[in-house]
Amino acid sequence: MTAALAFDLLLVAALVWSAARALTVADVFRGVVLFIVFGLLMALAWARLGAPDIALAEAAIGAGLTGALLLDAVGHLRAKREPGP
Amino acid sequence: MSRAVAALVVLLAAGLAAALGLAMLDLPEPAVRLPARVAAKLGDSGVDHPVTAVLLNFRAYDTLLEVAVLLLALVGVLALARPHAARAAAPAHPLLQTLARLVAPLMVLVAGYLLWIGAHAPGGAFQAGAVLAAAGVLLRLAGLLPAWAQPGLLLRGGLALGLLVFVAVAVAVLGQGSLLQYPPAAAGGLILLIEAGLTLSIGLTLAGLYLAGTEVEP
Amino acid sequence: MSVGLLYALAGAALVAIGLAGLLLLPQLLRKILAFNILGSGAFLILVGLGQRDGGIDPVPQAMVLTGIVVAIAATALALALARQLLDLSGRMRLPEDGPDAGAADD
Amino acid sequence: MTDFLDPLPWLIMLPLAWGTLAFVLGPGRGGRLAIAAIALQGLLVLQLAGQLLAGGARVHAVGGWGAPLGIDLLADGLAAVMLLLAQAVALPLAIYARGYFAAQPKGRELFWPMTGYLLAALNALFLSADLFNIYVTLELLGLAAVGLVAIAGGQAPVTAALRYLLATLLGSGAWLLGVALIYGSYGSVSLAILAPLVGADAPLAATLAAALMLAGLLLKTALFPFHFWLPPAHGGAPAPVSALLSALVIKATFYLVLRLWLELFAPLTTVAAAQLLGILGAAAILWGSALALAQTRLKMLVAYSTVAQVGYLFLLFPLATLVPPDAAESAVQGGVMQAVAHGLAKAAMFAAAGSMIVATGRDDIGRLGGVGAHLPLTLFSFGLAGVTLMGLPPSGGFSAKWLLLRAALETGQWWWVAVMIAGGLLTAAYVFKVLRRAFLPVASGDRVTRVPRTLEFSAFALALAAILLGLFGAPLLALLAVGGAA
Repeated sequence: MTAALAFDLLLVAALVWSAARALTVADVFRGVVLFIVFGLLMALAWARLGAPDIALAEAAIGAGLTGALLLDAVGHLRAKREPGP
Repeated sequence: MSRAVAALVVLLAAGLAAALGLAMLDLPEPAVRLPARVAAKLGDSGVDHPVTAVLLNFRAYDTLLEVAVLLLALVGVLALARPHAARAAAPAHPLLQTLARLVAPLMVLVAGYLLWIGAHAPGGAFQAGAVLAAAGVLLRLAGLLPAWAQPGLLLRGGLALGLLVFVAVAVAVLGQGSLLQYPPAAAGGLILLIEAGLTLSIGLTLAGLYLAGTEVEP
Repeated sequence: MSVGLLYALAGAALVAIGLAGLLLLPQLLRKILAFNILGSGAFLILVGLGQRDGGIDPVPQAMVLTGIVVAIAATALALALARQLLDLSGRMRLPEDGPDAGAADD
Repeated sequence: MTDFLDPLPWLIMLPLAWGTLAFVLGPGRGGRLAIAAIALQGLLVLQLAGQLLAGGARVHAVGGWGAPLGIDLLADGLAAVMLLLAQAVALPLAIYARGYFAAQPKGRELFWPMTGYLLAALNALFLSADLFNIYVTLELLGLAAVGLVAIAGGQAPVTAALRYLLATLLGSGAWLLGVALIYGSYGSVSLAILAPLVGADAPLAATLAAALMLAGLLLKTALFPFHFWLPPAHGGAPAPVSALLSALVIKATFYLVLRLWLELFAPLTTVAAAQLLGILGAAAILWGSALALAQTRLKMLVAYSTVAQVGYLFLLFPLATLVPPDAAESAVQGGVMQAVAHGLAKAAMFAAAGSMIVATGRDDIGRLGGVGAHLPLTLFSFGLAGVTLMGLPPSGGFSAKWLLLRAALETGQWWWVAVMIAGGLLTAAYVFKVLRRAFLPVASGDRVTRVPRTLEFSAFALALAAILLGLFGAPLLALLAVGGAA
């Protein structure tokens, strides 16, 4: 097994894991943080696929701006104190 | 939702994944090879980065509609934002403010660089616009920018500029050919013109999605 | 197996996770996360299958760039609606009963 | 084609431009601009129809590249009929909307930009010959429609908009997945390139893609049992929005189902799948009509009526799949005629319902007394639209159901005839439920106010058009026959 393949397999596993955890972790805030991690991992995946344009856009828009919007919504939700997943 | 329904949905999702996987492992050789066609026509596209050539020339029409989708989303967000008086900027940590004052101009420079480099290398209007928007979000977080739910005429013009320039170029070339058929000699310049407008408008729109959306608190 | 195909298969898994989440999770923020995960999976399949012979294909790459912008547009609108619902109802989830249930009155 | 006034690109660029300009002009502005522009779009469609009848289907290669590198616009008979419907419904509704929002200002601020994008998305979708480009038009259409549902605010509309948004996003997600599989299989997303490549021996990926895209479209078209999102969204939006959504937006995804079924995926269609679509259609007719009859709110009644009428559209599939060409042609004509007739009639019905609600100040079928006396033209329009939905002669609805009936009898599938007759009777029941209440005198304590004349006349124009369609449907069928599958 080459190092590149090992890296790809690890990255794929991390992608699937972070996606699943983002949806299932008990606290919504942590779910959003995991989603941002997922977005950054996606950016890595795009780099591995030879798509630096998408990697840039994913990091800036997919993880960055979407993350900012989601975090703000969580803040708003917490201000209203709604519990639960 | 009952347990039985949940189990059924999980089964459905797993079945879809399995079917997708099976389908992917049994694909024929594609009959059409677009990368070769892109490479063959790259010289006529006005740029030398293939992704930018697809995005702003070969499939520029997709991009035009996509810019409309983005502006439309902002229109929707604005329609939902209650016309409360713009919330006074929250007091932020002075360190964050200093940082924002330093970094924001730098980000504008980076955006300009990304826009310019997009013709030859990864980058372009969307990435540049995203960086501009990030600068806006940072300034907002530092409390240096007010939220806006009701943009004034100048701001609305800025938001619409990219799409209007794109549409204007698209129809201006109709006299000599089809929609968005740039004359080969002018293609590079026209693409840069469109991208410049788009960078500004995308930056404003993306920032607006945040600035208008985050303003509901009375 | 090529890199493209590997990521396309990962995309299939993400699609399944996103689909299940979108249908099952009641909280709207989770549904929005799930929709984004589903979309990311579809993007991976688009580029991954296009590049399964190991080359670079700029056409699906450009399509995904378009798709990412469309996705954030949809996400922003969904979040704005969800916040509005939170402000109006105090909850960030859709009422459980289907609309047909209350058909006779209301 | 190097014609500056070629209608194809202008039909898409004009609404994009006026929608954007309306946004720049500011909240509530742009109505007059919109009406003028839609009238111009109508002229362009007429010009296009003339070109098609004279010279056959037309392609416009955007960017001059041509498929598969570039994106093609294709105008054939089916696309032209849908374009005609869209502008014919949009023009009276735009006039109606100006009057409506003058009387009921809630939600008027950003109505015009969103409507501009909605029409641009519709026209772009009808003309697109590229699967990924259709994805972008679907998203533009979906977000515009959702935005319009939420435009007036309030808990019920916002909830309805969210439900609608999630449904429509899931639908486009399925479409995108299908596009990815198709690109992976064939290396192209152009309909013209793909059509000869997809055969009965298509790989699993293509079959899966077809199933995913079809499922996504059914969800967006609100075919039973995917109709759950439609009644609150169409019933809760401002009346001009309800009318646009019921008349046009769900027709756009139906149009895509039809196109894929008859053209790209025709080699993959089976009798079993066609029968399933027909059964879902039949269930929609009966379930939607029964629930319409059970409603107490006028706009919800009209919305459930849409659920039912969507069912008729899908009866064409069992009647047109793997049957003799004559019957198939008749079935497709019937289905398209139904789409047009329902579009006109339902726009008229929602417009009339909106006027009644403005006049009585409430959305309650039980309190419609006095409408017959004070708004006779509006009630007449509602009744005329009802005649079309019931399928009585000489309306467009009658022509549609007649064509479907003929196909059913020619192919020996009499059970669809029974469904259509039952649906017609139920439709009559819920239409008369409204008419009967409206002819009662004003209840004590209630009052019926006047509504602007433009509201009454625009609804009447739509209802009249639905009737005239039955008398003068032949040119439309001639247009439909241009260069397409029908």
